[in-house]
Amino acid sequence: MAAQTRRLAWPLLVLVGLLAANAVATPGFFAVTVKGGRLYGSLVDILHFGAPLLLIALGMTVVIALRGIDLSVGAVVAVSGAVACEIIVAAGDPSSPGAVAGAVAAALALSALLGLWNGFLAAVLRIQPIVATLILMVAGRGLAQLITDGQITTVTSEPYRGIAAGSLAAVPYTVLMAAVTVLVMWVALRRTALGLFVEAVGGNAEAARLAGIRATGLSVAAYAVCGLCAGLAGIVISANTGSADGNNAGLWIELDAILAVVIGGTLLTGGRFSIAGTVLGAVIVQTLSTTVYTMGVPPESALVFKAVVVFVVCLLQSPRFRAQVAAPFRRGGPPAPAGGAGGPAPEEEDGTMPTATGDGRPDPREVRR
Amino acid sequence: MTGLSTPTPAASAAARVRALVDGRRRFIPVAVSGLVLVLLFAVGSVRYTGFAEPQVMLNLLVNNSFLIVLAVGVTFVILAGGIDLSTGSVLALSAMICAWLLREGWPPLLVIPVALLAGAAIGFLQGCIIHFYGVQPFIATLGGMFFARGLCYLISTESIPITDPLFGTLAQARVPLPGGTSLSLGAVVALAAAGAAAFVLHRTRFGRSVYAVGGSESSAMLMGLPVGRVKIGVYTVSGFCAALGGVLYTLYIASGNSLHGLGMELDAIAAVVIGGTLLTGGFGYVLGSVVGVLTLGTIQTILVFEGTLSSWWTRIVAGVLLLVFILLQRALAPRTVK
Amino acid sequence: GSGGGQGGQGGGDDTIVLGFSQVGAESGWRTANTESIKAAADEAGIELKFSDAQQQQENQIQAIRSFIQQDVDVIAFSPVVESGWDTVLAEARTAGIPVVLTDRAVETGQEDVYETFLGSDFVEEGRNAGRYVVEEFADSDEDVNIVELQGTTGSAPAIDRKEGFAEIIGEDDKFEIIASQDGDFTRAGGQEVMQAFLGSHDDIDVLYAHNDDMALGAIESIEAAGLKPGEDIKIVSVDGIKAAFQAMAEGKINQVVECNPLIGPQLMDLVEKVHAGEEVPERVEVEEGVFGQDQAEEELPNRQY
Amino acid sequence: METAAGPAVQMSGIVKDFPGVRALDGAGLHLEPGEVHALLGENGAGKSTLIKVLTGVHRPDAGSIEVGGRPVAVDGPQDAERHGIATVYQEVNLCPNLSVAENVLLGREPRGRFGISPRRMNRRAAELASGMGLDLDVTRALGEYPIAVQQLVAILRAVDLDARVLVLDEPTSSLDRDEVRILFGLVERLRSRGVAILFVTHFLDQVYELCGRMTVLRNGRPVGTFTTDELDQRGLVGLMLGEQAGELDRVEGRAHEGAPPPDEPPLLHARGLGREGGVAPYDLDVAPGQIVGLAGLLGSGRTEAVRLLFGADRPDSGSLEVDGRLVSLRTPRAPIAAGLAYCSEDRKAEGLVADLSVADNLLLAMQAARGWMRPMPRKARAELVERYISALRVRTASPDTPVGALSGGNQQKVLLGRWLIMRPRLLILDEPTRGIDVGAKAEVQRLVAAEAEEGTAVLFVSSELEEVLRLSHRVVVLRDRRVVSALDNDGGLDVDGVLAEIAEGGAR
Ligand SMILES: Nc1ncnc2c1ncn2[C@@H]1O[C@H](COP(=O)(O)OP(=O)(O)OP(=O)(O)O)[C@@H](O)[C@H]1O
Ligand SMILES: Nc1ncnc2c1ncn2[C@@H]1O[C@H](COP(=O)(O)OP(=O)(O)OP(=O)(O)O)[C@@H](O)[C@H]1O
Ligand SMILES: [Mg+2]
Ligand SMILES: [Mg+2]
Repeated sequence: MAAQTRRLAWPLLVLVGLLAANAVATPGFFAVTVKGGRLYGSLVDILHFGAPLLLIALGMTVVIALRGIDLSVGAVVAVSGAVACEIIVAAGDPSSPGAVAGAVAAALALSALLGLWNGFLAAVLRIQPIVATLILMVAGRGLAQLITDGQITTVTSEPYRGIAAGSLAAVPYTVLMAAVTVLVMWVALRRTALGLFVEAVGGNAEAARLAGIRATGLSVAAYAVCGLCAGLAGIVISANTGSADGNNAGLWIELDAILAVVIGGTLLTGGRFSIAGTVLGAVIVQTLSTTVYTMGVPPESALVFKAVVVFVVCLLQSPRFRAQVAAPFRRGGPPAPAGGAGGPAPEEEDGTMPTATGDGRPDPREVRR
Repeated sequence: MTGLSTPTPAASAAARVRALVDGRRRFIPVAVSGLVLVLLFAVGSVRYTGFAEPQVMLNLLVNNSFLIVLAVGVTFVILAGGIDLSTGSVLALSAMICAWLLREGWPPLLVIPVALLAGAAIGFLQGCIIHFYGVQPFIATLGGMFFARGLCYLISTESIPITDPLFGTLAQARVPLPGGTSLSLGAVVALAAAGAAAFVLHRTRFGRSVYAVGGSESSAMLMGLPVGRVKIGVYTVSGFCAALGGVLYTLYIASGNSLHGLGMELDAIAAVVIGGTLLTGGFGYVLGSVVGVLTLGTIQTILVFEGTLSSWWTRIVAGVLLLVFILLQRALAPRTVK
Repeated sequence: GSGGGQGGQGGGDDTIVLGFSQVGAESGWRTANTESIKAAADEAGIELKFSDAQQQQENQIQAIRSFIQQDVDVIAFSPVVESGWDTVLAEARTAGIPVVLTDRAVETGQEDVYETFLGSDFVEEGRNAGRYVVEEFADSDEDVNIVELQGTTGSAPAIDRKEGFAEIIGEDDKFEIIASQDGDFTRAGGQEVMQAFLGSHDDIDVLYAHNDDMALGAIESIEAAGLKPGEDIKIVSVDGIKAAFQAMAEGKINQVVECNPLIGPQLMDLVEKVHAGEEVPERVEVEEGVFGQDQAEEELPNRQY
Repeated sequence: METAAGPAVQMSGIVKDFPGVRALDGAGLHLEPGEVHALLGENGAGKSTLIKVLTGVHRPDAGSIEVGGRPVAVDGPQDAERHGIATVYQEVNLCPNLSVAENVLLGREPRGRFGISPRRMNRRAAELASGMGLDLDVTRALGEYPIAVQQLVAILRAVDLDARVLVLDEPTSSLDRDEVRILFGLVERLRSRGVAILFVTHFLDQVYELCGRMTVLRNGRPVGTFTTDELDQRGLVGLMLGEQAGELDRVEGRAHEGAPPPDEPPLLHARGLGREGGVAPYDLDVAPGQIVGLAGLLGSGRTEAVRLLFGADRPDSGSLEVDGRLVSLRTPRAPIAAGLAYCSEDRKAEGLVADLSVADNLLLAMQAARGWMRPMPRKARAELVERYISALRVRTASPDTPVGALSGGNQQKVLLGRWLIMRPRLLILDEPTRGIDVGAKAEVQRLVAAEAEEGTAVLFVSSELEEVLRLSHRVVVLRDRRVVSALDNDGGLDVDGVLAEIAEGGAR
């Protein structure tokens, strides 16, 4: 576990760096006040707007740990929002909490079902996950638009808007919802044996099967959970604007979610995963977009800026890169390393590299130079 | 003498057929994809007038020439066990560079190599980041995707039309085929690229090493193969192909626009995977990728010919057709893919 | 008339076959546009072959090629982007099929590749929005701080509406655009970007949104910040969707510059004329207006989308 | 090949640290041209690490390497090949997706006019294979062959390199005696050509048969280099194992005394179990406390046969009863619930999850049986792990070390431990002693015998006939993927008897 925390230290550093840059650019950046009974400020915004991304990234983490991937989450976001809004609009009294609860339940159920469908294709029929979920990625948005008849459905329902706008003890519901989901996922995965099973199946599916783990069932369940998370995110996104946009809701969010998961240190090749890492990853991704807006990065350079930050995060996680960056400083400093015995300095710097063991991923299969 | 002898060929013809299929197991996914593509096309011909004309079939190649080139490049990467998300953006960047430099008055014969070089360079850099610093390919190329698209915006957010006469001539150039049909230059280039890729993959050490690295990177390293060169190589090839796709795209569309090729990287990856290549690497063929692109193209053509679908039904039907294709593929080739 | 001779459906009887290639269904505006065209075609007895390009130019080119292949009588399309149509338009001309453009024009080096263009002038829409701001603050001599929510970076409406707006407000240097970001034409985008604007600027006087959806999203953020949209921050946006008129009626939006998607009847009229070989003007403007808060209430029932 | 002056390889003072362990601590090696040199030591002693330092896979933290008398810094396996060092690594490190021919010739494929010529490549590979007495379809994917064949292919590849130094890290762990004979013949030929051969194995008989000198490592430190004449087996074991050597005596000879337990109703009762293209339908009964050995040649179908029992492959005929109750064989879950345990022969692909810790790997099957709702309490967990790590003498820095970082033999022990923890009623062991050292092998045999004594039934597959004979009450012989006979092992049976049965049994 120590290794894991150590690995997260670098992304954390980048996050701190981003926040610091913001604070310099916008003096009141860290200010958090209470407005209308609700916490208000840029930091709260990051968490609030990052909540859907985090929800999706959590579901995605499990799917990725099982060596899968889910490209359809964006479409599920759209479907979920569309279903909820249409049901509310069709209800006799859109403002009744009952109608809203029913609509949300229906949307979540459908999302889970869509996840199940992905799981069926990927885990039972063994279609490669990327195409298996591509089907829903393509068709799902069509479905969402079919539900909303291609329009942006606007709802005027206080309880529904409240899902995004409301707060408990001044903490926005959205943030609470994300926090609770993180907690639930953590308990479900780390306080039971599920996490172990997931890592075993993701690490070596055949070995896990022979050890008596129901690998197929687990994968199907993971896709369903991922669908559910995406559905929940869809509700949050839709409640946020009080509307359902079949075409644009959650557009490209799958890439951001995968990015968040990967920044958090979970490998796309399956196996070990980190929930804390995913949370950190999602916060970084969201901070990144907020930074673009608050620092006034022109839209045409925003993408280059984003790319640079992504590269910095990744490279900082590489011990070899750190060593190379540090080398000139170290050599320039007065206490020069005792040379002579072990060959030239740079080689020694990355001497731990070949097995990648220095960085918490001691995998003999990944012998790399 | 060691008990390792393969069982003598069984007498029955059935067994012999099985043995024949057995030996060519690895071609089954490609063959099946091709078969299903033909089926799909046949259904289209029965359903729509004017569908079965030779030119419609050739137009599949013409309309998808750039995607074929993209998919060919991505095939290298996926075979080596990686993934490349930057191709769509690099295509846009290459098209953008062409349009921009032409507007600046550069000679077209210089512009094309520059664009190709830029694509290859981006691929090379991604490869270096992936190989030397152990960054996961998905992230590194996602970063590359942002970066290349960002460069497009920096060049110009507005569309730049291409008015160069040479580009015009190349774009209009047609290779006549029997029966009054013809292929565009782009399609010919795409087919040539696919042929060259197949040659490289099967007949050169680099190509075979690509398969080896995809099969098992650590084994390939222990077998003394130049893993680093292979990994960096495939991303360079992919970047180059994406840029070439961009040049073909400019021929097709005669302009550079920063929004070109949005999401095309997914189409390319999907085409490769549909063609039977395993995302885990080490298994697949360029031919499969071409079949994959043609499949996506056929689906698109069917949607166009249908002519009554609303926007959302278009999407749903596209998804369903993809599903049908994949299920057929699955049903016809059981137990081929582990 | 119908060229070619491959025995398509178009030539024989006298129903006109129109091939229409739509950009996609990326917004409510677009959907209304599609609906209007479909309904009008129905009404006019024109057979419509409709194809959705899902925002990709190559799909649109493919669709136009297939229209040529299917030998339709007239081709119409809303180009995804402005450039890159020369080849396929030339093919249409060779096949003798007239082309009508809708929504936005194309840039082309060639002459006479299309018959006519029916659509709005995005630059003019931007100017109209600018004129509102200039008028609104005509009496004030303090600086006016404007924030702008742009449409998708690189898209034609975003570029043109920005340009037109900048042209008008540029005439007086008390107007300053203090922040301008990509809100992707969506409510969620508008909301998130506006929230960030509010976090980094506390002296915003005007919000100019390139479409209504972003303005509607931004209103959420403005309200969450404890400000009154339409009063503390004046809002002007483009499009004229029903929800925007609703908000305007509630006083949350100050001015809506209409960009009318209901071009179906005008389009069918043109198609018939073109098919009959009549002269048509090179450019036909869509009928659209500019609405303020005082007209909102009465215009609201007329809004169809 | 230049006639190198001085030693072929000279390594000295090699230090290599991994996080938490010092794998090598001043180790060295001196290889002369034209000698077969054994590198010996218990599991985790650092043999493979020393080899990987030699071939540049690991960079040493200190020490020097000379090849052919010149100091070198080997920069990876590719560079090692350039220096004339060919290596067969311990785990099979080939590409399962490529054909056998390609695996043999990758990197130096014969080229024709149009690039690589597959025809010539296949021909060349087939020649090489038959030169080694292998009759393989070289165009088939390597992954379709069992691990033993893969090991042979790895050897073929190294041999074809035409190197000055050939390193063989446990090449014989999966091979049976015929293949070993062929390999030895080959080694002898190379040796006489002046190639220096480094040979790692846990079969001491093979060491004495083949090698002139041997270097012994213990805990990463050099114990010494000896000629086979000056040190006998017993002394060698003493040097390898240090103070624990005395225990070895107890397992010399038969592992269990007395006759098989009295005829009880069989615990396991299989009828007509078979699989098309796999193994022909067979019957099998195993009584509680009985150890049944499976003997046969490479590819005779032993693995396939036991996999059916466990539901690892789905049989398409026959039935299995445990304790009179029918067990579903759709997945391994029902057999596990019925008290079966299966320790696969391919620990890398089917056994361990390399990224997970030793503790997690040990407890995986137990946890799967308990279900996800009931995680093991931390304390019980730690206790069990502790107990089995010490019982099996797993050398690991800590229970939290990823199992992939363990030495090959220690990995094997972890896999075995996973199933012993389950306290199964029927233990299926497929090559459980592959790659583990003499001490541990004796330990495993003792454990198996003890389990049987307590009433566990055992199915034991091993390529080592002596081992099968020493342990089992009954020996089932397979040939050409069918069961040909079942022999009682009541003292009258010896290796030659079984060999005869393997060769011609069932011909009746
Ligand atoms: N990649 C690695 N990361 C961490 N520790 C390692 C790694 N490789 C080996 N070790 C450790 O180094 C020590 C020596 O291992 P090595 O594989 O050299 O043993 P060995 O002598 O080959 O044993 P065996 O006979 O079991 O193959 C062991 O303690 C092992 O755990
Ligand atoms: N020479 C060979 N040619 C083709 N296939 C072979 C050969 N040798 C073995 N096989 C494969 O081996 C399988 C049976 O081997 P299995 O692993 O069951 O045997 P085994 O007796 O357990 O041998 P091993 O000692 O290798 O484990 C068959 O399915 C067959 O495909
Ligand atoms: Mg070893
Ligand atoms: Mg076996």
